[in-house]
This record gives sequence, structure tokens and C-alpha cells, in this order.
Amino acid sequence: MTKRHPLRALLRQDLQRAWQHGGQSLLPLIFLFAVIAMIPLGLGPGPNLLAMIAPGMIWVAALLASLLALEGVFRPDLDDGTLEQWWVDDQPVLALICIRLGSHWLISALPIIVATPIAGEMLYLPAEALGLLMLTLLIGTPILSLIGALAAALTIQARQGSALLGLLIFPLTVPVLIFATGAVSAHLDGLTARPYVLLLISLFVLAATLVPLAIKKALQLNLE
Amino acid sequence: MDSVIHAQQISFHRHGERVFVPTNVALMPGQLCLIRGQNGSGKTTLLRLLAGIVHPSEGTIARHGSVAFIGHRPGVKKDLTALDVLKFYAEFAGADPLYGAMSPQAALHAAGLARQARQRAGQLSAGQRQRLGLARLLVAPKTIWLLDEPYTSLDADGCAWVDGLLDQHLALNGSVAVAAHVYQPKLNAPTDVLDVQPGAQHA
Amino acid sequence: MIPEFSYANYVWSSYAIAMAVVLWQALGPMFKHRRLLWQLREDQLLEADQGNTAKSNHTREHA
Amino acid sequence: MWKRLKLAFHKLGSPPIFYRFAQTLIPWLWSLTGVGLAVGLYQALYVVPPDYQQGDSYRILYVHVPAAWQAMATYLIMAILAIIALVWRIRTAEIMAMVAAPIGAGFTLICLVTGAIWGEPMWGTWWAWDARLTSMLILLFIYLGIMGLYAAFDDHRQGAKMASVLVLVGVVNIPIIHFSVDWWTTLHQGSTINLFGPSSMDPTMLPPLIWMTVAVKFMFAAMLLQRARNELLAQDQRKQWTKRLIGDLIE
Repeated sequence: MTKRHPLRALLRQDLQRAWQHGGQSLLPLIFLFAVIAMIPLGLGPGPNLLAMIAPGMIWVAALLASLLALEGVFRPDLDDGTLEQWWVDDQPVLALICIRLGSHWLISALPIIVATPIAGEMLYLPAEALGLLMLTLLIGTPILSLIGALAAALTIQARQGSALLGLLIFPLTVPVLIFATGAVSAHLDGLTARPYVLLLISLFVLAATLVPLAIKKALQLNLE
Repeated sequence: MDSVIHAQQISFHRHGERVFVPTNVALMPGQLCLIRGQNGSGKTTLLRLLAGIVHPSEGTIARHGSVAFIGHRPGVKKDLTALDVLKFYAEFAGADPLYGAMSPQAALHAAGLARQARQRAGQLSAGQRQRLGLARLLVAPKTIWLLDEPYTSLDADGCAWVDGLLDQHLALNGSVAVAAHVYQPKLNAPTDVLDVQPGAQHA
Repeated sequence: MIPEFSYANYVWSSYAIAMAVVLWQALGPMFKHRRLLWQLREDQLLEADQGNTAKSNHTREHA
Repeated sequence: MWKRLKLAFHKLGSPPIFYRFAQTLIPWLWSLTGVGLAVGLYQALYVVPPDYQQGDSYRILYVHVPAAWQAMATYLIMAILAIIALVWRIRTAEIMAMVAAPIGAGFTLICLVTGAIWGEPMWGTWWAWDARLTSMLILLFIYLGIMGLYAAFDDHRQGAKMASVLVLVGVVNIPIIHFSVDWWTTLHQGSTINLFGPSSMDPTMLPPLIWMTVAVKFMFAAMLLQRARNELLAQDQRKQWTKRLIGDLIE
């Protein structure tokens, strides 16, 4: 084995470790359902009210759940000395960061998207909104992963980093939340959701081009 | 022969102050450079500069050849088995075609960890983890080895094993820079000594 | 002297709050600056003092 | 020209020179602020007549609007300083970027509170999810995040660099947030009464606004230099130049 495949190696390792951790990797999903279950308990089980707020609530729960897995994105790698290896011998750092973000999304966000029908059922989400809600999650959660990973990279060495994470992330994710839930409610009102989805896609493109650069800079500052 | 690493008057500034006095490094093929200095004199920073992990605040570095860097923290994921750690590095870093790469199993054997192959790295002792980190040099060999305190937590056997590794690599015209402050490597090859001076205040 | 505004309470309270925030933002750093200088001066005097006593101890030992 | 500018830049980057520069400039800036505020407040409270629709409550605009402008301008200035700090690693720029955040947060707070007070007689409620108020609230959170991140590092310079990266991410994000919140309010409220818009401002109402805005700019500059001077002094307690400075003060 002489040729190197750093991207493949990292992806394989990330997935392998997630698999080994088993239940721990599913914590965000469990947390999501815990939040979903709290909502009727707080607001009463009336189907009309729940159906009305279901899309927004599922999105807010997904946002909160995405916070949980962030501790593990870069910090363990910095602590055990594997992160600095990314910078040795002309490794493609930016691509490695993208791989890490991708595997993080696969592990923490994809299960949530897959489980949305169940969450929707628990909140009486109208059936015609489900597909669109899942689509917005599919486009929107990668943006959450990007912003979240940046905040994680910035707070690796900070005191009480995890408490800061929320404060850093929430203001930046406002547009995602607005466009995603806007799409669903426009659809339920009988309007077209197209502009919202397109805006969400352009947000994703913007975030995907700029945020990895910022993450690289932040990680580099951590290594100094 | 040309040097594989040629650094001219490099230094690194932290908080506006030099970590160490600007230093020249010329590492030749088949040569070992022993980097000495007190605690906090900047040995680690110098090695990280040579590896390209941080960029020099002043001076220039030219590298000709593939680089392996083993830092303070050996770069071993505690939740992977010893075998998986080496498999990962074989694929992640790849091997320089100039040198023969060992299989992960063979490297574990050479490092004296054959029986620990299926153990999680977190369950290994500090010395065993250090050996595992160094075994990366066998599965993903590179021309230039930059080793930060490789003898840390190793017993006499382990130190001798590292000396052997270094000798073998130097004999193949590889180059090594080692930061060590207690144990001095006992080698056949010529050893060059570089003393790192802690930086003076930068006005 | 004070004009009789309609909505006077709203107008005056918003001006007052704005003024309070501004004063807090202006005076806080001013006091902090004084405190810093004072503290640094004290540190320095203390240091100089220590140097002197150390020296005098030294001479005493020799004597 | 460029070279001279660069030289001046680097000179200002040296802490003792910057400290002395700030020292001499601060009283002047405060005096100018005082003049501007005196004229502006006099005009705003005594000269301009009441509005035929809103009565006197529109006078809140003369603090609300300059504060809102300064809240946004501060972010822009902070972003420019953050770029200078990250690219050229000039320390005084780093410090000024960081101390700009609490000042910006202060103006944002003024804007929010006066907006809420204005809303009470107009909307009949203290808080409305109006687009501008909502964006300002988010801006306040961004400011707090930057301050929090900076404060969470024992190593001030490391903290400043991390927070500078965050500042730059925010600079891309803030227009998007603004736009999205705008969209959101039009979606959920139909058409709101446009209270804060400069829609139909009588020209006689303009001069106090200009005076107040200019006064606030000087105020900001004074506050910025004040805080930067403190931060520099606090960080450099053990450095030669502070010792010399204190030595001069003792004599």
C-alpha cells in the first residue's frame, strides 16, 4: 500500500468509530425525540395547535439536537495529536475538513431526517407537508453542521466552550430557520415554496464555500 | 548532496515575542540532527515549523522530500485498536516509494505490540502507545522524520528499538531531526547538534 | 422650562435610558483606567521596596 | 503616499505610541461629542415642532436612529479591524476590534430599548416582532457572542484571533439575517405600520438628527480609544513601556 488516500482513510475511520460508539452516536436523535415529547406536555395535546406548530418545532428541535454532537468534531483530534497530522506532508487540509464535516453530518443529522416522519406523526404534522419538511432538513442541516463545526473549532480551547456554542450558533442560523419553516408554511397556505427552497440552497452554497475556509483558519490558530 | 530541509533564520512569534532566536537548519540525507534546549526553549515549535504545521514568522523553509512528524501527543485515537490505528495511517499518510513499507501487522510485531493488536489504544500503557505512534514510521515511511521527544515513557528496550529504527533509516539515506532532552540517542551515524536558544524580548 | 410633551413619559424615559447607557459606557472605562494606573503604581512601588529591603538584608548579612 | 500610510500604521501599532496618541485625542473627542450633543439635544427637544400624527413621541427617533446606525457602523469598523488583525497581525487593531464589541452592544441596547419605548404608544405593546427590532436583537446576540468568545480565553491574543474570525463570519451573515428577518415579518404580519422608516421626513426635522449622529460618531471614537487604552495597559502590565509610563507618573 504505497499510495495515500487521506480522504478515504479519514471517512472510513470516522464511520468506523461512530459505528463502534453505537448508542452514543444516536444521542442527538434521542434528544430530538425527548424535545418533541416535551412539546405536547407543555402545550397540551390539542391536535390543531400541534399541527400548526409542528414544522417549526421539529426544526427547532433539530437545531438543538445538532448542538449535541459538536464537542466531538475537532476537540478529540486536537487533544490526541491527530489534528496536527492534517497539516503534515502537504495533506489536502480543506478537503479533510470537508470529509470530517460530511461524516459528522451523516452521523448526527441524517438519522434525524430519516426519523422525521415519526416525529411529524407525534405532532400531527399534516401529511402533505412532510415531504417538503424533509427536503428543507436535507438542505438545511448541512448548513447547521457547517456553522456548528466552525463554532466548535473556535471554542476548542475556550473555557466553558460548550456553553458558548449555543450563543455563537443561534444568531447565525436564523436565516436557515426562517427560510426552512417559511417554505413549509407557504406550502401549507397553498402558496409555492420554490423561492424559499432556492434561497435555502443558495445559503447552503454560500456556507459550503466560505465556512470551510474559516474553519481551516480557526484550526490553524488552535495549532499555533 | 543537497539538504532535504533548508531553513534560514527561522523563528516564530508568539504574543509578539520570538519563541526562540532565529535559527538555521540544514538537514542532509543520512544525517541526524539532535535538537537540544531547556524546557520551553522552543524545540517543539521548531519541529512543528519544520513539519509545516505552523508557518515561520520570519525566515524561510524549503523542504525536499516527504515528511513524517510525531509530536508530543503521538496521534493515536484511543478508541481504535492498535491494528486499526496503523491501518489508518498506512492509508492516510501513504508510504514514500523510496522506502519499503511494512504491513500494519509486521509493524506491530516490530514494535513489540503483536499481542496487543486487538486492544484499544486507550487500554495500552503510555510506553506502548508511544511505540504504537512510532510504528507509523514503518507502515508509512517518509524521507524526513521529525520526532518530538520520541523516547518519552519508553523503557531501555524501547529506547534501543528507537535507536535501531533511526540507524536503519539513516543507513537508507533518510534524515532525522530529534528533540530530546534526557535520553541521548546512541547511533552509528553522524550526529549534528542544534542548540535552541529561548527568544529574547522582541522590542 | 421642561416642555410639556404629549407622550412626555415615553420621550423622557427613552432619553434617560440612552443617557444612562452612554454614561455607563463612558465612565466605566474612565474609572477602570484610573484604577489600573493606581494598581500598577502600587505594584511598582512594592517591587522597588522589595528590591531595597533585599539589598539591605544582604548588606546586614555581610556585616 | 502608500508607504507613508503604512509607516504611520505600524507606528500606531506600537503600544506606547498608541497609548500616548489615545491619551491626547480622548479629551478632544469628548469635547466635540459634548458640543454635538448640546446642539442636537436642544434642537431635538425644543426647536423642532411636534409631528401632526405621532405628537412628540417621534422625538425618540433622535436617539433611536443614531444609535441604530452606530450599532451597525460599529460592526463594520470592527470587521475592518479584524481583517487588519488577522492579515497583518497588528496588535492594536486586534485590541480595538475586541473593545469595539461592548460599545456596539451598548448602542444596540439603546436602539432596542428606545425602539420598545417608542412602540408602546404606537403599537400598544412594548415588543413587536418588527423586522428592524428583530434584526437588532440578533445583532445584540452576535455582539454578546463575540464578547463571550474573547473573554473565554486565558490567552487574550488567542481569544482575539478566534473572535476576529467570528466577526468576519458575522459580516457575511448579518445582511442575510437582515434580509431573512424582513421576509419573515412580511410573511407573518402582512403589512406593518412603517414606524421607523425615513418615509416622509419633514426637512425641518433633519438638522437635529444630523447633529446627534455626528455627536454619536465622536462618542464612539472616544469610547473606543478609552477602552483600547485600558486593554493595552492591562495586557502589558509587565512590559517595559508601562513601567516607564508609571515611573513618569510617580515623579
